[in-house]
Amino acid sequence: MQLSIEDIGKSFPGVTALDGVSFTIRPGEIHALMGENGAGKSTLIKIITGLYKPDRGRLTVDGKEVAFSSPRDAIAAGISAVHQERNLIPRFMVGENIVIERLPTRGGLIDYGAVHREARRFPDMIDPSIDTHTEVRRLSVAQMQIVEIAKALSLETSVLLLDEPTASITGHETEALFAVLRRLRDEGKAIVFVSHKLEEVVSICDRVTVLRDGRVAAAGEPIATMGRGRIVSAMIGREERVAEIGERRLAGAEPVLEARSIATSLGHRDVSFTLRKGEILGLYGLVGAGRTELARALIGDARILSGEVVLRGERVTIGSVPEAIRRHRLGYISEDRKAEGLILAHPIRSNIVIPIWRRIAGSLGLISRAAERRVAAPLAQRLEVKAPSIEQAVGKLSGGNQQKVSIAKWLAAGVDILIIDEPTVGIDIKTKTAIHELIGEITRSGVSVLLISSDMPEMITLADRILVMKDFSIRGEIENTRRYEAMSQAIMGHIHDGGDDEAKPREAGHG
Amino acid sequence: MTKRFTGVAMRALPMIAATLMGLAAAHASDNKIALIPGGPHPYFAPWEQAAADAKKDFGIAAVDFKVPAEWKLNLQTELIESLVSQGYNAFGIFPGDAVGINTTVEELASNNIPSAALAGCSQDPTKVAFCLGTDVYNSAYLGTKALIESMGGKGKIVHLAGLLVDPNTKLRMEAVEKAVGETNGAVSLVQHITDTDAQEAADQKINALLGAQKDQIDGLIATAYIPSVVAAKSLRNLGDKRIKLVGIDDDKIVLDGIKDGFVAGTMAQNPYGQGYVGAYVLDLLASGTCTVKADAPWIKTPQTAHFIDSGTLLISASNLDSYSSDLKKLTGEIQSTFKDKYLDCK
Amino acid sequence: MTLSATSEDRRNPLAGLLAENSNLIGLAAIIILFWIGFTSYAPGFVSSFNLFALSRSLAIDIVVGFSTMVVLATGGMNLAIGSIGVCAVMFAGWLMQEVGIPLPIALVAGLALGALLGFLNGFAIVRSGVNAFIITLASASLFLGAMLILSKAVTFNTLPPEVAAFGRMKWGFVSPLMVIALAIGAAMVVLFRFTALGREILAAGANARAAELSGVPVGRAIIVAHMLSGLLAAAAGLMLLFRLGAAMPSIGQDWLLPSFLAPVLGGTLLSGGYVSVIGTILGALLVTTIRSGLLVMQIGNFWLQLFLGLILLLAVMLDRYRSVHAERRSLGKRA
Amino acid sequence: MTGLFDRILAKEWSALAAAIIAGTIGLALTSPAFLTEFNLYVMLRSFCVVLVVAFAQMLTLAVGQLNLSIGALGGLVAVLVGGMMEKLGLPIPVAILAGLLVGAAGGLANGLLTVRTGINGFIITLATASAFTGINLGITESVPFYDMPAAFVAFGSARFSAFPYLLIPPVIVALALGLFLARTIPGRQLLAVGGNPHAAELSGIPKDRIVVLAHTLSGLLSAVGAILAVAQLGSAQPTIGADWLLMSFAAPIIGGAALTGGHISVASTALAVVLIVLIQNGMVLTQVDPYWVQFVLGALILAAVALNRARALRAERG
Repeated sequence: MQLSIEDIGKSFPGVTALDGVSFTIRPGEIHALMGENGAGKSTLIKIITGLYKPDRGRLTVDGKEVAFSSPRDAIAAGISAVHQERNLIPRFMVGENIVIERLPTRGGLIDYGAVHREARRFPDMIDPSIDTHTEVRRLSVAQMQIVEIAKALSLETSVLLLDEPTASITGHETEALFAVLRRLRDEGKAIVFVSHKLEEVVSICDRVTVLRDGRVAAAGEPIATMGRGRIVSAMIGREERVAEIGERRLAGAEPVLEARSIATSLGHRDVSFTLRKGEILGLYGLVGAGRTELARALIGDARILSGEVVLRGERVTIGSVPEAIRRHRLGYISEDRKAEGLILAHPIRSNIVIPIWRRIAGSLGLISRAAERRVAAPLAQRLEVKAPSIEQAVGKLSGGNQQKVSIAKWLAAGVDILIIDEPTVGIDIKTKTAIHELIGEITRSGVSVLLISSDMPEMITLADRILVMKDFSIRGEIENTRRYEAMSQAIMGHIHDGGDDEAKPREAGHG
Repeated sequence: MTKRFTGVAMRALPMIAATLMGLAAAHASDNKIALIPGGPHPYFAPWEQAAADAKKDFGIAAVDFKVPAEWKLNLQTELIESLVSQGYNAFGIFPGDAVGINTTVEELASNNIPSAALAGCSQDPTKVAFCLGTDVYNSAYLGTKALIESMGGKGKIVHLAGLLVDPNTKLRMEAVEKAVGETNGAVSLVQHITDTDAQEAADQKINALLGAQKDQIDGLIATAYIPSVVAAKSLRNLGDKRIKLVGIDDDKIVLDGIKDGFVAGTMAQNPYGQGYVGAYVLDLLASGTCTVKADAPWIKTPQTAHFIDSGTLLISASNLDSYSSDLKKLTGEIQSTFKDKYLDCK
Repeated sequence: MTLSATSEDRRNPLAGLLAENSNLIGLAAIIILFWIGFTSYAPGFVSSFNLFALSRSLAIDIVVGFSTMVVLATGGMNLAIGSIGVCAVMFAGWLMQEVGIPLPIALVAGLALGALLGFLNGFAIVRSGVNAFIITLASASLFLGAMLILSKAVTFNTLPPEVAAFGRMKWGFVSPLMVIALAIGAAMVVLFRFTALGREILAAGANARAAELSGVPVGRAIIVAHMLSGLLAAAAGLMLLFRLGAAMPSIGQDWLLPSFLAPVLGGTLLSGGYVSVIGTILGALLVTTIRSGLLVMQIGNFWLQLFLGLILLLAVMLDRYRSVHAERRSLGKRA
Repeated sequence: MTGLFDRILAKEWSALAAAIIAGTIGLALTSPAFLTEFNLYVMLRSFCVVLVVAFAQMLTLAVGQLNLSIGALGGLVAVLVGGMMEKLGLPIPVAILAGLLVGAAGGLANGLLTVRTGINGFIITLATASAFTGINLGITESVPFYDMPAAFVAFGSARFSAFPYLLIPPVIVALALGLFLARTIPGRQLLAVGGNPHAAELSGIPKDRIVVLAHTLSGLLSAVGAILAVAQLGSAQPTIGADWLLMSFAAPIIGGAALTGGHISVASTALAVVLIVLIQNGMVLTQVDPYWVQFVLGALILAAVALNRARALRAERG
């Protein structure tokens, strides 16, 4: 069965996720799908597996056009998938989870003997130690991932899509999985392997398609001819559009935020870094590197188990987010604007002044909307928030304007240390640049920024120094020379260290 | 509301009443009288018939029996207030709460709408014209005496009582204790089991009691409608004729119990009389023809100084068939003598 | 500069106002229709006696509605308002009758008890992270049970005469209780529109996570909301105490349905983040109007319960449509 | 050995079983009447209705829904069945069947309204509860139907030494329910939708249809409970079901049902009901003030919730 994606387009309010994507998945091959965060990978996967409908373009199976209104249709058409988020029923047994769509019955009652016989085959392929009688909730994360894969295999569809399948399983289990994938490929099945791990893609996949900013940077190129270096550059892209945000006098700036070998309840061990006044310290890493978790620990939203956090030279323990803001003037812009950043149903006016309601309110705690407007309007104006009025519900704004409201909120709060998490994800290019300039401007007025981003060009544009994070620990620190080519190679070097990489980046810091 | 309790006795009452009352002067009046119980309860069923008879016998524009949806004082008050705005100008009320009802009664009085307490009294100081009800204390006392007699003057008894919150319950408990006291030790009271005036509670408690102490009990005195019915049914289920039971009111199950020997007797009250005479007097007060005499021969009770006994008698195997006509005669006497005994009329 | 904040308000303040309160106007229209209908059918409906009686029960329904409204603001709920109300009433009754405490102090003590019980609910919900439904369901029977055990369900009915007198007082054809209810309503408007606390409660209800990350102490806001709910439940109970003239254990047992009807009819979102104080008042007025109207039309109060259920279903559908509509509006899709 | 002990302790119902055993021994020692045949019969009889009512709530809890209309629907079915037998003189099986149909129809209405509006069943069933009570009061004007057919009433109180015949239907329901949830496809789908609604939908389980099924079955069981109550009381009281709300939640929750759905256990819910009935009966025997029951039930719910939280936290850390 041949699945081809033809000129697929998809956009959400304020951003185009996919812009004319076309490539073909041929039977009997393992096709890698790669791309940075926000490149449109997850949107494409959701379209192929029937969760989203494309705005334009079409999917064809063996030349015939197909349209999926639900995952059921995709499975019926022979396409099954292993998604990143858990799709198992915790209190059911492994076997039952695998064959839940077609539970065998005898005399109207479920025949559990048959269930286990039927389901046994698939997890055994990868890890025979998993007993199909144990409840899923008692399994380790790795074992759950294997059960998810087994479940997709059990559908015995001709196209199998795996989204970051090796993210939480060990090397040994990965080898077993690859052996299965190779056997399925030889049986004529088509496998789409979505992963960040370059060395895995190189070792198992036949072809690779790379997405960047919603467009195809490389369509179904044979791995042998592409090679590691060309894949990486296809992912990061060449544009040199490094916006000019002007030099900053950093010499001799005293540290404002220091982490000394801190360990957190979310899994960080021995993390140390120093953020100096007016500096933008970049924190680069891939999905699951632990950057957002580190931010949550710093602002008091998760517990710090050991080590010290020093704020403006003074050792502190931050109990809660309100305390971080009010007492330590430390703010955090969340990566998930809609769920964690803003209150969509409420107007721009109140979203901007939330952190300082107590400060605006008089002794009796009384505030008028006019008082709020006196603080919010000038800020909204300064950040050029495009909206009919300040009473407009934030949910009705574009992604870019929403982010501006978010930043305005923290300017209103008067924080002088700001942790910004993926500031421009899902924002159009034009507004992206405006936000970069905005971040530059606020650092010039003395605010220090810890920038979390997996957008390489953004990082190289903004950051003074870049920390590379992987598996909840800091793997390296690079002075930012703003020379795009060298910096991206250096960063990727730290991320993919361990592979026999031809272009081994020399230690950074060379002029 | 179709009548539920179509015992033979009930159906005979209207015909007898009509003949006896022939003599009362039938004068047309445009008053609208409402009889309001505390909530839905089988005891008040005869009020509906009493209202219809009073309307016919005394030519009153309207005498209606209106029942609040639940036993809640605010529902009763709400119903009364609504009826006032519908033009009703006299009320016969069983107080949902002896004191709580007074605020509503005072409001009615301030709109010169007369009201009377029927089957249960409101706590003095109150603006009700009078209280026509069963002398619960006397009834419980006579009932306990009858029980003791049927037990041969000795043994252990348990008192099944109504809601603790109903002030009548306390009077009944005191009466039972007085009757037991007079046997100086021959008869002893094991316990009062209260709050048995709801079907589910009664069923659970009485069965649990019999289950636990069936052999140690010799007699049961029930001073509330539902426990009498449940006790009669339980004794029949147990097939136990040793334990004597004196109940209250004349539910079919209790009457059958007397017939088959499971129940020693029951203290009949006179709900029909309370409704019938109540409507008659309220009509006179509402049309202003009469006012209440201050120095009338009132009975004084712990609750009120204007109490009139609507009569009570013991129904046993002997007077099973004739008790209803005895009650009828009693109602007739109260009604015919009411005017000159308790009222000054123009 | 694209932002034209000020001009928007000047250009058509009326339009802005109308749009925002469209559903209140709809509600008011329905109420007026019912009043015309009932009056034409039964003239007694607008007699001064009925209006006075109406105002008294409306006052209590409003405060009961407020008691649930403040927790709906946080997206939570409080099943224990009836139990808290009766605890406050019995406590005040006991203080006045057995301990001889003067009326004003007993009232304050009752309100304080209500706030305390509300605090316990809020504290348990925030600390345990367990669903508000379960905590308040359990606390409802805990509080009620404790009260019944202590009071043996005995009514305190020899209270100072001022209690019943105040209940019967008439200002024109309106009961002073109505004035108290409207005063509490004014306080609610001030709370949710003019104070930091009110905004924090609404923010916690609209999106607790975003509010937390913006520095709003969400836990504290929820606890305060439940304290207010307890206080208001106690207030409603004490108002009923004035009306009935006696502290009775049966107070508050039928508050659950009306406590949801008034706010939801008035536009308060079940999911939290938006309350309408005037809406709750109008919602309570609609329910009381229908209650009184059905009684006057002699449909018999037996069928009343059915009507109230159907009205809540209608209100819930309306709420669903409104919040989906609001969601679509706030997410930028043109409704 | 500790392995076995741990495994037993881990079982949800271990605490329940221990409490029941302790309670039984305690009561047997303190009041001799406890173990008499008639008292056991009285306890078992009051166990029947409560068990079926708890199962009715358990089913909606299984899909993460709250059902407040169980008591009201039960009351309505009770008066309809009673009325049909007394007023229309219908034979017992016809009346019972009609009652069950009304219960299922009520549940179906709850399910459809919940799914159509997308709001949690709590508000929908709060409204329909008032509607059901309204119809009940409208028909009966709060006056019970007393003249039940003799055979029907006899069944309500017939017993074989301590075993009441009334207990037969609840036992059948319990077995059927256990089988339904463990061995039938709709049963497993019901638990799947409760456990992980998104995963269930991805696996092609019709989520909405399952929620409607859960509400319909819940209505059906409410009707069963009502019919048993009428048989037990020997009369069709409009107030049947008025005090079922707290009970219907207490048992499943004490039995470890997760409010968020997906985890219920027929056995532990039944044990929870045994515990509750034991406490109630114990209180009557020891002449404890009846209001303590209300207090103790509330305390039991909080204790069960706290225990589950502690167990969940320990599992997380362990």
